Amino acid sequence: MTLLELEDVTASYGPVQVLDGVSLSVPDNGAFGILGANGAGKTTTLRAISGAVRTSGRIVFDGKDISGLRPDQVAALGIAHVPEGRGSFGDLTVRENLRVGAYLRKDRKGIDEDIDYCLDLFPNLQDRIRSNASALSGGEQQMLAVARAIMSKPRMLLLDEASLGLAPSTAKNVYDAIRRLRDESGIAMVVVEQNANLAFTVVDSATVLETGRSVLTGTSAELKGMDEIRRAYLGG
Amino acid sequence: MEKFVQLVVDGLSTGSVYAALALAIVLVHSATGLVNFAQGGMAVLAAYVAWVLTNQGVPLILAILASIIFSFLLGAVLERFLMRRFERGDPDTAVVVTIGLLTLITGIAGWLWGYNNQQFPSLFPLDTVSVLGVSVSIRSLGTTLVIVVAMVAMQALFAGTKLGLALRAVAINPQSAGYSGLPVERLLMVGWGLAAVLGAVAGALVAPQLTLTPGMLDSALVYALAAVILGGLTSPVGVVVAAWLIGVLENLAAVYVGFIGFDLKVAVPFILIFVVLIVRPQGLFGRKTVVRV
Amino acid sequence: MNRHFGSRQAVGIAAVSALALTLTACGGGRDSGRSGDAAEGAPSPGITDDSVTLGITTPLSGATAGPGTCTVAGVTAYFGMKNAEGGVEFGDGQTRTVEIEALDDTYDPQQAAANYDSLKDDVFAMTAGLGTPTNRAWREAAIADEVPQALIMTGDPLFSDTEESPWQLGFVPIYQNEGEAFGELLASSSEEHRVAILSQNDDFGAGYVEGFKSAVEGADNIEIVEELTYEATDTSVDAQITQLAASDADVFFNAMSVTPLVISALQQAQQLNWLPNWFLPSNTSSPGAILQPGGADAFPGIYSVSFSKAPQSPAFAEDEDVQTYLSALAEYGNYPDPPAFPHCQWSWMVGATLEQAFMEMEEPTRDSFMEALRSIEDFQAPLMLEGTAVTTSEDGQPAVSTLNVQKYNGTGYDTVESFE
Amino acid sequence: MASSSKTSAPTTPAPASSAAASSASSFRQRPWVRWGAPLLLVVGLAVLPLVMTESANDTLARIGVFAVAVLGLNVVMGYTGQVSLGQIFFLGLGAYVTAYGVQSGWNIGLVFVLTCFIPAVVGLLVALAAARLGGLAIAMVTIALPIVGVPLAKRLSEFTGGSQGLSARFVAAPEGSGLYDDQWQLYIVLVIGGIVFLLTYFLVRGKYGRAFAIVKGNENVASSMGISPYRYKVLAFTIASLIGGVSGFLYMVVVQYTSPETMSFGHSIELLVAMVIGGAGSIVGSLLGGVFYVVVPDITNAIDPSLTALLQGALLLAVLFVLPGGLVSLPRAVMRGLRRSSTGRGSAAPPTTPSSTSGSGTAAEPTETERQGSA
Repeated sequence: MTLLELEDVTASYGPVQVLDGVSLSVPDNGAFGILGANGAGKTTTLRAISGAVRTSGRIVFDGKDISGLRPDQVAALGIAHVPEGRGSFGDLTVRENLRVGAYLRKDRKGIDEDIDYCLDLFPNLQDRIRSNASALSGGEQQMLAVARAIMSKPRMLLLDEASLGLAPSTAKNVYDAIRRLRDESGIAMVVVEQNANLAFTVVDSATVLETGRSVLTGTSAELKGMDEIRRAYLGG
Repeated sequence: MEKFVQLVVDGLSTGSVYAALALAIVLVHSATGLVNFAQGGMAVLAAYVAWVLTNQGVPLILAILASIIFSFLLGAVLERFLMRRFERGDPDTAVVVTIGLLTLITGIAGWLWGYNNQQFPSLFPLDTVSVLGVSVSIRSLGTTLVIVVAMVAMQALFAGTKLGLALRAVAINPQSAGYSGLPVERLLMVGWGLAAVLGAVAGALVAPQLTLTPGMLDSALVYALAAVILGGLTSPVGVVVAAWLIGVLENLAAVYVGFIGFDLKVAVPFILIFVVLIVRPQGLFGRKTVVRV
Repeated sequence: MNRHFGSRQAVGIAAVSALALTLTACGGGRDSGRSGDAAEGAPSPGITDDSVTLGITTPLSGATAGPGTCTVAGVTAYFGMKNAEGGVEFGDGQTRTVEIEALDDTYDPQQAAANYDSLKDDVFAMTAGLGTPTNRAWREAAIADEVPQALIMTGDPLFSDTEESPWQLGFVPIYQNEGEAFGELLASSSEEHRVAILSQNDDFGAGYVEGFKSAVEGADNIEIVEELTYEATDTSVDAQITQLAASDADVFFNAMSVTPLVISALQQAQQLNWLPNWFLPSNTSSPGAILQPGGADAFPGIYSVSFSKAPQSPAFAEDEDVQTYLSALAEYGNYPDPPAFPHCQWSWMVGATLEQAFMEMEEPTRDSFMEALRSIEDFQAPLMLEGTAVTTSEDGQPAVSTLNVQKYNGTGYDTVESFE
Repeated sequence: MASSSKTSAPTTPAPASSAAASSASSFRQRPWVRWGAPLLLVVGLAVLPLVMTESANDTLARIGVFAVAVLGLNVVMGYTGQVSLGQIFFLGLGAYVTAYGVQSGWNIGLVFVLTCFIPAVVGLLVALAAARLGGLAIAMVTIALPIVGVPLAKRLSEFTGGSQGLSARFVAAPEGSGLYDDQWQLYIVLVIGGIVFLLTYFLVRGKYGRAFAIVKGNENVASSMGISPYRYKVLAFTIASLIGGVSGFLYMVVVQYTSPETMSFGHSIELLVAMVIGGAGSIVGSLLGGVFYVVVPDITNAIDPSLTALLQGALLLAVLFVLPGGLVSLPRAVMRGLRRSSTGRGSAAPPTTPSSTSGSGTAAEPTETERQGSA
């Protein structure tokens, strides 16, 4: 079942065209990867889905055309965006960050349960629950960003470069937790990741972007098998 | 000794005037990340609205309520149609825009109501209570009380409510707030509206004492800003305490420190800011924070 | 970056050239710009056979806009009324209407000088502007250009010194005179008095105090027990009042020019139960705007000096002068409510005094005007109190130098001869 | 910037406008234009005072005074990123030093050196303390300068003439020059102001300017590059104070009178406004800021003197609403408008600079289109 579908989506910043007709479809379970070099338009694709950039073309989520909606309207439909750079609320505590993530929900009890779930998923956050987010390490902030997204009980998670700027072992921890989340929660995921090796630890299928177009789509196994993919993105 | 205590009481009363304006500045800063120089001008405009209504025979309390509603709308409209264009840009430009807004609002008030001094009726009687030889006016007590209530309400809003949390989140990182489903634009309008409401209350409180003129709050603005910085930008309790501290220390320094005297007492808040911020860069009560002018 | 700068440079050049062109284009002839070489007897700028234009630079916005607006409103209303009656008959036989060109200087000396520069070629004389620094900023230029700076609103004695200021004349009494008048009254009292002084920290406050002290110097019954200052920008003078109250003086000489501060000073003194006799300057003693809201009834005596009728005072409610004045102010001066500042009345009197000079001047020249202006004797201008008059022939004194000391009677003022 | 590598827009710009743009840029690069244009400017400025009216000369001279003051502010604020609300104090200080020196009969050269030196030293001392603070705190400490400066000037009435101020008319045109005073004054302003502008131009384009920019961008980065933010902030502030002092000298040349009102705090705010309106961090912007500072009150006075505040506020908002980058960004905005209309693609991105402070993100792509979906 397809949950999200992009059809010939274009986007530009001022005069610069960043997306030049991206089409892809994301299934309603598991994780879908977007791979590509720096500047290929991966982040912009996620921002297009979230309504953070103006686009043309069609973006259909759960049978509804969502192009032209504001980010908060998109979020209200069940798409949670973990932005590149983590988007922490630096002056708020970890707990307050999580409560902001749950802004759209009214079920107090459920929120408390989900905070506990997040702290179980990311035990590092447990000790820092009263700290300001700005005092966290990069890895902890990334975990907080994912946790904040989960707090909205989304149907789909957009994950942007979760490993950026992290030490390899920290990055692996983060992806381990993401994999656990994928298996336990049933939330569909779109994973943007420059480190394709890491990406392939969670995604089932993926598309490759080049200069704003999707040039190749396939399952993880298929893609990993292709020479050019290996050469370009897998360091071998 | 009696004089000393009286000077402290006088200082608290003056400090409350600064605090009233400072609270509104802190509110809009907490909710949008901006320092709004026009806050005082908006408060004056609200006071004129109330004054016009009382002249039409509307009871004072209703007139003030009407000016509060007017202010909320004014704040929201200004955010939506003026400030929004600058919120993402260079913070210096945004501050200059609020300065321009202050000039414009003062000019509008002068145009509509002239620069004549107008008497604004007081909410509180002009009586005095005497405690242990120290006289305190009911008006100062009432003003102080309202300010403490406003301070507590604001502290509660930001610390304890979902709306307060959302306002702060939007001020810190609007993009991320949008991704979390917060209606960013509406919250920014609400933030400006609430700050304007607080400003309207401040205007109604201090107008009887300062008499209503278009520039009524201009000289209080600098003190209010000083209190905001000293108290730590994010803390309502902090700025009120800072405003009182400024009022009291100014008086004591003028009377008891010979070379300062009444002409240079205006230096006191700035010396205080300097000393405090060297020791505690985040201000008296502030949490360490990323400052966006 | 390089290219960027290139384009900015180009903008700069373009901007400067455009500006230059505009300035050159709108400037008019060179000769008119450099003054002082007009032929004898030829009309001065700003005057024709049927009209004369006067210039004012005064604060119309900013902190002193209140009194500043009044300085324009009064004289504009006066000549508005005269123009409606057909104009003023000048000494040369022509009847002219009088136009006012007022500019806002926001109490900034630099802007005042600029305003003067832009007005001087178009106006016959400058008049009525408020402020010591703003008038001083272009005093020397006016002397060099031989442009009258007549009947201005400052009590700075410099403007009344004919030697130093040949083209100037102040209108309101110099500050020293006001302080002195009250000092003399107090010194003649039969009782001992302890005096507390609060003054504005500038030439206004200092002038009052200087005049007061010179009058009580050598009087055995007067002791000055405490003396403090405040800044015109202060939001409160409560602390000063508290300290002065502690001196337990029975006379309070309060040289203050800021309306709200006078009101709150009156209130604070009552709260402290300090009830001395007060002295207030002429510009902050309005019964309706200051004394009633300040609750002045509580004090044994509020003294002030004045030469003009107070329009809010019930004593003058039926006064013909006052009624003419208030209706002209509303009709021609764009000032609908009774003003809280006496500057509106003063400016009205400036209009009447100018009219006197116009009626006497025999040639349409600035020289002739100054001559006529300096030879007015004992002119009872409208709104003037009995016993005061405009006399311009006395060197070292402004147009008004006679003052009545008055005492507040709960609604208005009565002239007093002795301190009771 | 994620997408700098691909610029091939689907619709090519209209050939006419692109040809015009490229010919314009090559025109600018020709050597005789590069040298000729500034030369023309110098010649123009040399002739201008002779042909203009007295009031035009006065206006231009006052523009020069405040353009220099705004330039000083730009050094510390526009280029180094430190909010200073005290610039008018240094103008006032320079004016007082000049007036006092002239009244005491000192040599005018010595007076000029002192008007540079004294404000610079005062600025240095203030900066040594203030530069330890950051952000708004530095704004509050600098705002104290004019606020305390006014009563201080009144207290030191021996030197300042108290609230009645000091007059000094010392710049009469030399005998035999055939010049009027206003022409002579304008020449002094043009020469001194021109030198200050030129020196500042070289300063901000050189090694120090780069260091200022790095300190402005990110103090941590600066430290890691071995650039002491503290030292460069102090330097920038001192230079700004010195330039402020020079503008005070020019103020006395043109206005010939100073009083405590000269340095009242409102004017400091107006200088800040002028800097932003002209264009922060721009030499030409400083000039345009000076124009704004001087010309706008004259214009609003000409329209309706009783509505000056209203008109000035409205004008300020209108300019920034159209040109958030200040007047200096006008040609860029016009070019963008032309390009947009010629390509016909309607992405109406507001011309704001991306915020450097929006949260903790290291956004890889511009954020300026953030809220467009609903705009």
